[in-house]
Amino acid sequence: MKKTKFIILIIPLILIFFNLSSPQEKPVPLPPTEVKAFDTPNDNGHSLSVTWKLSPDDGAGKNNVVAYEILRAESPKEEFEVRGMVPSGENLFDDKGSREKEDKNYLPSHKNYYYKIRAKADNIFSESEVSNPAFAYGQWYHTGKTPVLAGVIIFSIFALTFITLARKGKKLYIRPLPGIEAVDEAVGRATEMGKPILYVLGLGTAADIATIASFTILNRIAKITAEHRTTILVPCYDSVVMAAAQETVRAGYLEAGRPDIYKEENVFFVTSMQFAYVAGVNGLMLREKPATNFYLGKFYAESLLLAETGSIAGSIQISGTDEIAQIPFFIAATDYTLIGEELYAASAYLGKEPVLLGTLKAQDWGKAVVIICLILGALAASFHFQFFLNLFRVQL
Amino acid sequence: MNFYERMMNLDRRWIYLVIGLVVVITAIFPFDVPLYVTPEVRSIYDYIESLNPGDVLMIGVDYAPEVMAELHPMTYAISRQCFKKDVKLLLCCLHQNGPGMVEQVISQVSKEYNKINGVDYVYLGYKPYPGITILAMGQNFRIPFPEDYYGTPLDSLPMMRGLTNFDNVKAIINISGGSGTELWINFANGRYNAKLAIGVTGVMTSDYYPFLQSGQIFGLIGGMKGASEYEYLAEKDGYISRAKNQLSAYKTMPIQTTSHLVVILFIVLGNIGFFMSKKKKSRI
Amino acid sequence: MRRTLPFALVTGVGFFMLVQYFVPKEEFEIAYEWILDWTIVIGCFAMLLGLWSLTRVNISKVQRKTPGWGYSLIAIAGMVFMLLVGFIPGQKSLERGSTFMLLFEYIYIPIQATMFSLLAFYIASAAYRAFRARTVLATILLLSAIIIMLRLVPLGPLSEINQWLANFILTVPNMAAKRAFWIGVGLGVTATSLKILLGIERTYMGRD
Amino acid sequence: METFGLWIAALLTLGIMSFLYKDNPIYKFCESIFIGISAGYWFVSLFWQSMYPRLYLNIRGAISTLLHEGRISDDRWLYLVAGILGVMMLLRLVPKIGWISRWPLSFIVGSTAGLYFITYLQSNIMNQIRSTIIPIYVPGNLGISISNLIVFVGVFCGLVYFFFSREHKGAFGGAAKVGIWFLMITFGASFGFTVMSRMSLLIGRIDFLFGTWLGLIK
Repeated sequence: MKKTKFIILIIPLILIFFNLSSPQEKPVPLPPTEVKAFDTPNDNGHSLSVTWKLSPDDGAGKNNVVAYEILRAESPKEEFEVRGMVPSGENLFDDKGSREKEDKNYLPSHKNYYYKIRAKADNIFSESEVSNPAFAYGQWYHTGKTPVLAGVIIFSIFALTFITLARKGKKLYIRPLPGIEAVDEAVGRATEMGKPILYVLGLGTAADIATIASFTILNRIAKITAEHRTTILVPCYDSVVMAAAQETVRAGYLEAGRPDIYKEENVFFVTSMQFAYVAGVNGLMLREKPATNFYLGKFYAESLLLAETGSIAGSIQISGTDEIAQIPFFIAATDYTLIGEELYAASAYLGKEPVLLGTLKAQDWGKAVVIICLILGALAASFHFQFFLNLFRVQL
Repeated sequence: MNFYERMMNLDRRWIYLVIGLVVVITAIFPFDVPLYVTPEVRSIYDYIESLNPGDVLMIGVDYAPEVMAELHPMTYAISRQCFKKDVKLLLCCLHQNGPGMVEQVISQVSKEYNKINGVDYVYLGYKPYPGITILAMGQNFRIPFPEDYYGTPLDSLPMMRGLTNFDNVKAIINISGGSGTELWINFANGRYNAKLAIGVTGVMTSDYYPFLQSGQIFGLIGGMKGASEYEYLAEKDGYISRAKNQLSAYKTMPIQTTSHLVVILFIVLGNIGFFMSKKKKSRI
Repeated sequence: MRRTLPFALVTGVGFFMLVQYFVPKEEFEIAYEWILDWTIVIGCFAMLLGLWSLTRVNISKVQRKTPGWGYSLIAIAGMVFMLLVGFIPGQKSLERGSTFMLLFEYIYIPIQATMFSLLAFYIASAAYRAFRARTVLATILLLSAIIIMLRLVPLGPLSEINQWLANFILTVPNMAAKRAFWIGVGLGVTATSLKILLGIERTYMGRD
Repeated sequence: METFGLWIAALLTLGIMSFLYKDNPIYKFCESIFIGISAGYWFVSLFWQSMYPRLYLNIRGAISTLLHEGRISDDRWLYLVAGILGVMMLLRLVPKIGWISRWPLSFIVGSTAGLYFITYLQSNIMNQIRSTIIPIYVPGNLGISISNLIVFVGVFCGLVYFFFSREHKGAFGGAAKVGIWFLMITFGASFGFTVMSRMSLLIGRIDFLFGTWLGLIK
């Protein structure tokens, strides 16, 4: 017992002794060598990189290097300023400068700089020789993004091929989607009941592809409602979306040959705040009692608030979104739900235009390529072929 | 219309009423929930329990006020447990909006237990570039933090004597609301082999189970649920007390439990009604 | 003129955005930032359209004396009032403590929080009415939901098994399905964007 | 002010809650106020946060350099383009030349399409493929091998489910069925997970009504 107490007391004392005396005892580490400066690849031309050979006392020798400090100057004779620090064991530093002239971190393109590396051991350090001069310049192509470029090319080839094939009149099969097949019935029901149809585009803005995909569906549905002379109400969350939705619905009425019965005030703005928008749409559902509600686009927490209220109002409901967290609520509270990619496919289903079906086919081929990559990848990973994994590594 | 058919067509307002009443009644008359404590939370608690007076535990606090409700209870409970056991604390912060969070916890808890800054705990402060900071701390705490949060040089703090790097702390608990967690796992554990456990928000939880499986972290506190489990354990051993209102996460658990039970019950009842009314129909 | 030029604009801006992703050069970076900035400014102007639409719909309700026109009047009054308060000269409206923010805090916030909390009731009702084991799919859905919910219910020794199951669901099948879902959405977005860039998809532009 | 605000907040909370019973005049009143105030709030905050600093301050700055230094070359003039596009958007209100608003609309949609084409390809396709490439067989660790295999099968079948141009029949249909099972497990889990956070919201409101307002909960 006494012994352990003694040890508990003595150990800190020993440690204190060593720690206090260490600065005098620690020898200076050897400096790093072969310092090379060069332009940072794949950037906008305001960054330089520097590499070096580790100090012999980093991880070996006296093993006392804890970090490297990177210093920079405009000429070898000038005073060097500290640009950053990396822990021991690292031998690369990106000296990222600013693009703005006013910024104090500004690093101009096409101007030479010199570097020096300091090996640090607590309070003492040693410095390397001065590096070669290097200047920064911007690149025309980001080599790290080649995998994405390959993806763009492959996918575009698929799309163009199938669009051409479809235009030539090749028949393309598409599997049925229950949500889409219900559209005609849903519009018919509204006509019989003499009640309007409600189309909710969700909380997306015109800068969401899901919303734009929903426009195409809205256009088709507007056309069907115009043929049936049924009212379609489109409450909007965003003003730009409202403008586009007005054009879309008007186009649908024109295609049906009924521009005379189009009413612009039926496509209207509510508000751009999530729950206030929900309150407005819910009120609309309870007071106008639409026969059918469509919820297609981007939806967040309001999905269930809308769908439940719609079911209280006794409407048939068709929903679809690419927000995975909201799909369970749509499945629970609406009659038909388009899941993820099905939302993007729906416009092709309603239009049955060959070009749209062609891109659908391209999407399928995209999936086939992904599946092949996954199978090959699983094999490669099981047998430790790292190179295959690197094919998909995108550097930013 | 028989009983089951009526049950199937129950007005939804009855359901609203039931769930509302359950929440209100439980809120007014709370009770003790015998919480099941998951092994990943228990392992952190037990490990801190096994520490001796004078040992040092490190807490990395990387979160901002937005996720305070979920993560603050963890930091509070762990620091109270440590101080009560005379375990010393080393704190640091790698989130730009986090320094105030640490300050809030440590100033309050140290007062409760009469702990002295620099002797019983050290707060290193905040540094940007979390990755480099963690790597540098693995070498020596003094590289990224020559001074503590209050501006005192580390070498003049009694607790820091003999405390060089991760090798000298018993374990690191990272409580985080963002991507910093991965850096702690990759660098503190991956490179310096530090004993690491994490506390994260509810939505992040499932992403970190693989690290538990692979042994890179020895414990995981996930969201409000994990925080309540920890508070539950700490309250049992008297480290925190209900009377002093120190159970901010556990407090809501009775309501969560009853309301979840009610929702499950509704699913079950709905299905009973569904199957029974179908049976009746097919008989006719 | 009415449709060709706008379409040229879509393709031009679109292809520039596509190309700039691959070109790190400074000039491209700057142009990219300008485009994003302009989009925001256009959105600000469009907000006036929104306000106009909201006012017009409500005023026409008041004029036509449709049932509930009084509420339309209240909505317009609320909006106008908020606009007036928001532009009180000499007051920084968006700073804490301004009249504008006080209105926001005491009127907007509680209504919003309550609207949001209605979800708790709706979730219970949806569980009761919709989670019925009609098909295999529905059964899978409700079983998985129950397992996850049971984490919050004390079950004694069974808790351990349930916890294991819940963790398994979250880390294995959940992960797999989400990936497939995201890849599918990725292809859907990519295809739709391409259709827009090629001018196949242009319903949003209307028709003459 | 504090007490007054508290009472207003409490009454509005009750007004919205009354919707659960049925649509009623008090709810309609709260709803109208809510919509009106939110639209006003949105416009004012958008104006002070974006329109004023971006457009007004920049153009004013550019004009003052022109007047004081006589310099016309200033990046900030470029904001005029945005202003013109914005005004074109407003021309929708003039029926005869409403079609001009297609310009700014095309600008927004075009930039979105170009940007998302590439970002989704990278984040949703490339990155997801990369994280799904995992060894199916991990020597010595049966647990991880099995869970990796399930993940692989899940992603595979999930993708098969999303095929549109092939009939879901035979082995292909079987895989698609397994795929939708996986999706349903996820949706169920997501539902179960959300219950907790929604209940927290209700607890927050109940806490406000019975605690902050009435003082029944300590």
